[in-house]
Amino acid sequence: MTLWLVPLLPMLAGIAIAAFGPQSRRALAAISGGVLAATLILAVLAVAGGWTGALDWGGGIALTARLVPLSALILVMVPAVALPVTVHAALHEAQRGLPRLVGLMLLFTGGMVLVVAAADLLTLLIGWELIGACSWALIGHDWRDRDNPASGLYAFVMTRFGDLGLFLAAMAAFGATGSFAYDALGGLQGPVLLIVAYGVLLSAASKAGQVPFSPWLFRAMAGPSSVSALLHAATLVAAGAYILARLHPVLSAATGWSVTVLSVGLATALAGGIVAVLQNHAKRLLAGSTSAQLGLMFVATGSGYPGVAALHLVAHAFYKAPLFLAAGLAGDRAGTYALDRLRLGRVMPLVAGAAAVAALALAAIPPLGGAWTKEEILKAAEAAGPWVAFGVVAAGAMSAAYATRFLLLAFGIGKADDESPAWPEIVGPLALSAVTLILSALWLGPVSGDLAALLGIALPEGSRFWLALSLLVVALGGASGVYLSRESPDLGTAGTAAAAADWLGLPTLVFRAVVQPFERLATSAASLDTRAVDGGIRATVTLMEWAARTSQRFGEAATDGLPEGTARLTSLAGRDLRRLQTGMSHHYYAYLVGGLALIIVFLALGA
Amino acid sequence: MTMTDVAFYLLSGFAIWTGWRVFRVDSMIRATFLLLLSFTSVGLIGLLLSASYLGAATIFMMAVEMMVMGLFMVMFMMNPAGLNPMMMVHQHRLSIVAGLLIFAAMTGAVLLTPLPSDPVAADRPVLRDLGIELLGDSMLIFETAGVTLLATMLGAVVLSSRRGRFGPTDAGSVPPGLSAGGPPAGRQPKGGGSHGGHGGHGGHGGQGGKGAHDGHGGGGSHGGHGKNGGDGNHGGHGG
Amino acid sequence: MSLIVGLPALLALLLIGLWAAAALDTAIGRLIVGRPVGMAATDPLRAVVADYLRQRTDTEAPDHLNWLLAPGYYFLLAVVGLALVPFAPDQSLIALDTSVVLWGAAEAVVVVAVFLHGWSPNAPFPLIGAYRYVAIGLPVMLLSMFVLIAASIPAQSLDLRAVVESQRGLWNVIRQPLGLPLFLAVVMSLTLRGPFDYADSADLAGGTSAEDGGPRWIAWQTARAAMLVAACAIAATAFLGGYLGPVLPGWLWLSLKTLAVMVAVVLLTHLVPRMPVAQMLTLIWIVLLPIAFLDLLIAGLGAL
Amino acid sequence: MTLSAILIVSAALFGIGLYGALSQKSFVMLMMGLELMLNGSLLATMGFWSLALGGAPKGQLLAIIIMAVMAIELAIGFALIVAVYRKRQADVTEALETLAR
Repeated sequence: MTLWLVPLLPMLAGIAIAAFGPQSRRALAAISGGVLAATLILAVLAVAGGWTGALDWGGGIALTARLVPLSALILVMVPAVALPVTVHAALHEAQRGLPRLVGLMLLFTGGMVLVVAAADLLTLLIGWELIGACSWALIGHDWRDRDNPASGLYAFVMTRFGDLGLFLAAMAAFGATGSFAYDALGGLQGPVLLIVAYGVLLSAASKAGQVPFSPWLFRAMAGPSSVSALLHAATLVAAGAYILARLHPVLSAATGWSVTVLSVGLATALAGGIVAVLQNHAKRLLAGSTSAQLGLMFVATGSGYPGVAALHLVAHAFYKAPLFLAAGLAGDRAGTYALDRLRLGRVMPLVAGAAAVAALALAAIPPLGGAWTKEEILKAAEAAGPWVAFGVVAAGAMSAAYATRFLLLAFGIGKADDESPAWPEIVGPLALSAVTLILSALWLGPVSGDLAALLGIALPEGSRFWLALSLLVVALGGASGVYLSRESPDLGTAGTAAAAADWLGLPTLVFRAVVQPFERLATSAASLDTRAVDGGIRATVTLMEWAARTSQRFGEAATDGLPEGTARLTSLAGRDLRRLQTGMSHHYYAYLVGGLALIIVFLALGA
Repeated sequence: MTMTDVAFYLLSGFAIWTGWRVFRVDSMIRATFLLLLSFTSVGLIGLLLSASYLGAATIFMMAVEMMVMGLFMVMFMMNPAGLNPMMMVHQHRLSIVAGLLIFAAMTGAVLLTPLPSDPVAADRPVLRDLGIELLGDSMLIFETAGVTLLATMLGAVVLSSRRGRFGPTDAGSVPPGLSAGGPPAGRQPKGGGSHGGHGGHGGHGGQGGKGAHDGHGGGGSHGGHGKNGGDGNHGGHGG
Repeated sequence: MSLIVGLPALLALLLIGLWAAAALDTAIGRLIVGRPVGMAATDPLRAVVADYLRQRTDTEAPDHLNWLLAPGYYFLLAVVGLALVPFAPDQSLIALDTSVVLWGAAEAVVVVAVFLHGWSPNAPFPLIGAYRYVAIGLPVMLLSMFVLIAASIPAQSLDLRAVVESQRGLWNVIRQPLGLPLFLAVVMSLTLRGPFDYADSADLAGGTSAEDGGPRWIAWQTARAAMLVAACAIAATAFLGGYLGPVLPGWLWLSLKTLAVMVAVVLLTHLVPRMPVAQMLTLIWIVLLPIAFLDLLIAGLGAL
Repeated sequence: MTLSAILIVSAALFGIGLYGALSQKSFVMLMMGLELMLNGSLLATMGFWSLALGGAPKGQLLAIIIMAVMAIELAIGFALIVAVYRKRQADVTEALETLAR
């Protein structure tokens, strides 16, 4: 069997559903759930059977798909996360355009699967472009609100800019090796390797919402919360972290690449933490946390442990998705995402429970799986250097703080409501939280050891000091989160905090540094066009008009008179000549004789 | 000055005189036979010039042709008998000048050109030469002439047949008016009338006062029976 | 043979021939209708005298010249025809190597002469006769052309002298059996006789000669008889070996043969009825002309 | 009998023919003019053949062709006259002025 089946099944099903899907929620849920379940089974089978795929495009270009242990892990994770999220979307999201939403989510998942399964840069690019386009369509799903398409466009342009890096990398690699295959990248050296490595990094950072591309994640919140869940947990954002981990073996040889990855990741982790702590918008808080967690994964990759990053990616997927779904449920119920106005613990206790599990995992509270992977990252950072480890510890403290704050503010004890969400709406979060709970097994030494062995992952060694310090700091962070939620629930609604909550002014910076200069350049170019280029044309027009007027005044007589006079002469001659045309054969005969005589005279004179 | 010369000058003078008389007599039949006389003279000159076959053939052919022409004269033309003086000419002065000019120019050319002299040898087998030539070197030309004559026969029959592709060819025919564009003068043919009878219609009404004339003689066996043959088997005669 | 000797001899012979023709015509005509032959040899002469004394008629505005000259043309053509006939080896009055063609020309002019004779009186019957004759005479001439060309093929010459010489072994009448009968038809047409008399027939009250009276009548009938002599002499020359024959002199042989042909023609004149013009035209074009082609074909094959 | 004399006679015949062809109203008379012109050229051809070319056979051939042309001219001419007469009942050239339109 070919590996192409795994991405193609959700893709084709998604297109079919988007085009011809039923309006009924249950039917949609059943169909999409079935498709994704089948995809999951296929993925498992593919991993177990070691399927590959190859397609000869011609001209030396071939599309290939092959799995390594790391990608196998992600390959299983993606449909596993997408299944409950998509079913939840079918059961919960607004009825209008639901088949399109569900279909696009399937397509989105298929694209991500393709990215994961890809074994060459071209296939990767195809999947990459597909998920980019799907994210645009999904963020702008509710296009009747004019802000949503704009947000989708913002996100699209931002990630698209990053895509340039991938294109650059692919072209450079192809130019240098004549092949797009990952395997061929190993032989790269010198500037080409630099171009490829940093191109991929640029692309990954933009997709993963790393500094300075982070703001697009906030704008991406315009989409439905299911989309956010899918986008943050399993697909688009995850793709950035995944591709770095996947290509780490070949790219880490590039000068300064690991350090750069590490730096970007650490900066994002810290900045994202601050932003999330100060954020008052439930989904944006989660978005900031996503940036921060992805930053931690970058740190792990930069430290030389891509396997750890992948494990954290999986754990993150399973707890971030229910958090988004819960936030969505809460926001839809409350009509707002302002944290200081939610407190829905009593309204939806089961959701609150699921969110609690996921939030604790986010906060890295043992014994949850998220905590284990985070500690592994700490160990990796420790290997990179104490300052890095310290940064990771600080980031951990902040994640504990914003996770606690989110949980308490969103699902704290508030007013009761007689109506709880229906079961179908909470199945998704519950299932995902359950998986998070199961991941707790990672704390068991044999389990994690076996998993690492299975995946061929080298687990870093760490000291107990840092572990203890980390746990202590996490506790402190949790405490500060409790404090903040009690004392100042409206943190981030006004003042400096609010300003800082918007990515520490990064969007403004982007606006000032990029957008405005561009606009100014465009404006001045336009005015230059108007004045200089257009001026020449206007002058030509004026000159021509003057020439036309002049020629009309003076040239008329000459240009018109000449043909008219000729015509008059010709018609006069014609009238005279017509008189020869009598119709009388004897006249014609006489003309003939005359002509013949002329010819003979001519010939006689000539001879 | 031999007898041959005398005969030549006599025949030449006769040929020119009869040729001139062709256009000066009132009767068209006379004109026709004057033309025949002119041809005959030329044929006899040909005999004098030792063109024995050509001379005889000229007389032969022209007799037949002029006979046919005479028939047409009587069929179609006014004043066949020459009972009335007749002068049906146009651009007369121009024609005279043209004829004289041509004659003068050609005579001048003849007189001014040094003509070669290579008379045919008395013992030359001219008739045999002609036969060999016609069926030898120039056979293609000769046969082409034959085919052309055949096509002429067919064309003449088709053109002169009253049965056209779209009914009788004289359907809707209208005699010309007395003045240009005027009302038709004379009898109009009856539709599908008896075959072969052009005869008996009462003249053309004057033709601009160029003299009265009697009706055209009847009994037109139309087409050229003698020369071009072909349609002889429906020889409508009678009149 | 010089002109001075030849022409009188020719005219003398023609006179005898004329008398013979008239006498034959009278005698055979009487024989056929069952009347006694009587003085058939002298009756024609008496008729001439009687006609000469008869009242002369005239028509309104005739073409006097042509009316007068038409019998002359006819007679002249007969003389030309007779002059072409060789009386002995290489002895003919007009020594022309294309005498066959010239005879054809004479035949063609005969049509013109007869037409002029009918046209010039400016009277209806003669004109109708002239028209009818032209319609018949022209196609009959085609017959004559083919038949005479066929006769000249064995001689490989258009000269009647050579034609005679070519019959030393075998007469053309045997060699080309179709030739003589067809030529007899031509002779009858040329002399306005019997089945081919569309010019002077009784149904038009005499046709072209309806208005002839007195001397004109005599002249015309004389010309007809002369043409009969000439045409029969040509027939005898072309098909019966002309002057060829044992014992007797050549001119006598020729005269005898001419007489024989004349008898045949006069018999046919009185025995074969005349058809309507349309039927005759059909006969000529559809039957006789193809037979003439056949004759030509036979001659050609024989020459090969 | 010199070639010049023959040619002058033929020129005279030709000139008379041209006069007739140009001046005659009647179709048949017009054709007589044409025939007379051809007559002149026939005479000239025979004269050249006999007195200037030493009896070259091609000269006789040309004369034969001229005769064929005469015959064709006559046959087609009369056929046209018949056709025109049927349509127009006209026997003079003036009756045909359709060419003016």
